[in-house]
Amino acid sequence: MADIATYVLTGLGLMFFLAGTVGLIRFPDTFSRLHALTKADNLGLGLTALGIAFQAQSWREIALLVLIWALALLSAGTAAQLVARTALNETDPE
Amino acid sequence: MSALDFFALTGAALVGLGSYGLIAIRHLLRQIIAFNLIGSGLFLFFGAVAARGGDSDPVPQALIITGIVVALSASALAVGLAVVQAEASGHAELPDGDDASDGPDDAQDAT
Amino acid sequence: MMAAQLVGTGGAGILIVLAPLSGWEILDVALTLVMLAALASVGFVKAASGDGAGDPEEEDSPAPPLRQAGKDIGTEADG
Amino acid sequence: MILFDATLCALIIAVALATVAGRDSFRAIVFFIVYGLFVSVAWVRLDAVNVALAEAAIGAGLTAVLFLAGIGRLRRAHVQADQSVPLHLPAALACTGLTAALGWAWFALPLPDRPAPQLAQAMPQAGVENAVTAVLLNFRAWDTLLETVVLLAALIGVWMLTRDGNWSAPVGVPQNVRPGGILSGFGRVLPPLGFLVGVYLVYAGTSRPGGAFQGGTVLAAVGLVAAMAGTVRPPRIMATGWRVALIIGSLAFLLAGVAGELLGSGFLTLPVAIAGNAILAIEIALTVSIAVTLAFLVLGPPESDGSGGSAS
Repeated sequence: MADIATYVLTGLGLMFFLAGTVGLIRFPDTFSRLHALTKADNLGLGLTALGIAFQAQSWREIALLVLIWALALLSAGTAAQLVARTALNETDPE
Repeated sequence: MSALDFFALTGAALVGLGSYGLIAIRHLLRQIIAFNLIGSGLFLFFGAVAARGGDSDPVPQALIITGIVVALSASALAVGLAVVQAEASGHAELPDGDDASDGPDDAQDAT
Repeated sequence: MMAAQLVGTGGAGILIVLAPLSGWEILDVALTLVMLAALASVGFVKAASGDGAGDPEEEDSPAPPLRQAGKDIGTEADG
Repeated sequence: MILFDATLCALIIAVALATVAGRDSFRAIVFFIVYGLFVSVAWVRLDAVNVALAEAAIGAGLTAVLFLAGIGRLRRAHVQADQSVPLHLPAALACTGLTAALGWAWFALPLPDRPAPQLAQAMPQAGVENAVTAVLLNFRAWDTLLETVVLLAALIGVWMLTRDGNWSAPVGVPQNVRPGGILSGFGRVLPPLGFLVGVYLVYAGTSRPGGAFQGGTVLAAVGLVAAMAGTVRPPRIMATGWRVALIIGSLAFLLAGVAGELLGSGFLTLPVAIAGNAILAIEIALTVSIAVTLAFLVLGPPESDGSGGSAS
């Protein structure tokens, strides 16, 4: 049961990773690429972490997985905002 | 080919690539980056040698960690020197050191 | 510039998937990677700003009231 | 897994190629960060998690931020942008030869009988379970002691580059941050979390991968985020407290070394009875020193407002 959950969730997570990375390469401008990367990749990371958490031996590993995802979300949200602002400054000089 | 062969050959390739960058690139900051490539290529080669013969050996690992930290401190000093050079000359490049040997070329350029 | 983010999430993803296969202690590596990717993205944004140390949010207002940030710490002895 | 390793190696070489051949230094740094990530995964595959931690923290993290700060400082000095790199054929040939020679050396080297049995025999006397920490802080303590001195020497070298007028300014370039903005908020939220991660890595270093270098690097990163986001203002070079923090690691090491001499086991050789506690104490002091030194190294020499580059 746990193994099936791991396979399904990890597979789903990897698909989101793939989609996010394809978006990063294929989308035309910074803003849509940011959107692909920030949302899809972090959803992928969360699903992957959730899937792997089913295999964890102890609470320590689960806590680490949660912390990794939380840190990734925090920094991705901040970085997306700042990168978008930088791109805005570059495309639209006052 | 075992996995270790891959890593050792990658290390060798990195040393070559880094050396090429160090020679061919004039921009000082990028020369320092190339220098870091040489360093980590050597570490990778060394690590592959250390992983040969079964269990991973902690002594080379400790040496590599030491090496990584020293490489960072050397890079920091190099970046500092590069910035000072760039502030003084307006270019992030070293002037041609061997003006004597390049003399004829320079003369041709001037005429 | 988005590479820093991709490295953080993508690298952490690779290591998390590897964790059950090659040992759980590599979760520590993933954690470190995410931490440092956060730092790197701040570094990127700073390097891309006008004077190399700015905040992209300040640069759209014409005369931004720059502050030199925060409180003093560790300034017991001055030169 | 061999397919994974082969793909990883191909990616490492491709990214390194892009780092060398990229259009400008900004792109080169982007690829250098990705490169650090892949090399870090390679260390995991080589079963060297301690090194993977150091590479992830230093190779992909601090070194890249150092270069980014370098770009920022070049921009402050109004240095002209760099051009793309023309192909340099003789150098390419010579470096291919170098790679070929190293590859030949790999296949020509005799297989060593590793790991040497002495280490496994000595491990019960080390005082810690992580063999790499034992080597760094006990068996080969000379290396690590001298390494802390190298770090200090590099920092002194960086500080020597300070212009006279800037000597009493805070270290690094002045950072501008919009009060109440995203960046300044990030600078308040991340440091407490990162501090926990750093302390955890140091604590974990006695029994599993981690240790003073990795934890110290994470703490340095926390300090750098706080400084760049304007949460704290970097100290001045003259600040006494920070100078103590710089040397406390080497000092603790030396004290432990002298204590070993007095207790009869020889200079820098920790007696078995106190090895565990002594290593923990050294490790804490070392972490403080490494964190402060690395953060100062990346911040660079003090530069004050307005005088960046105009003094010459």
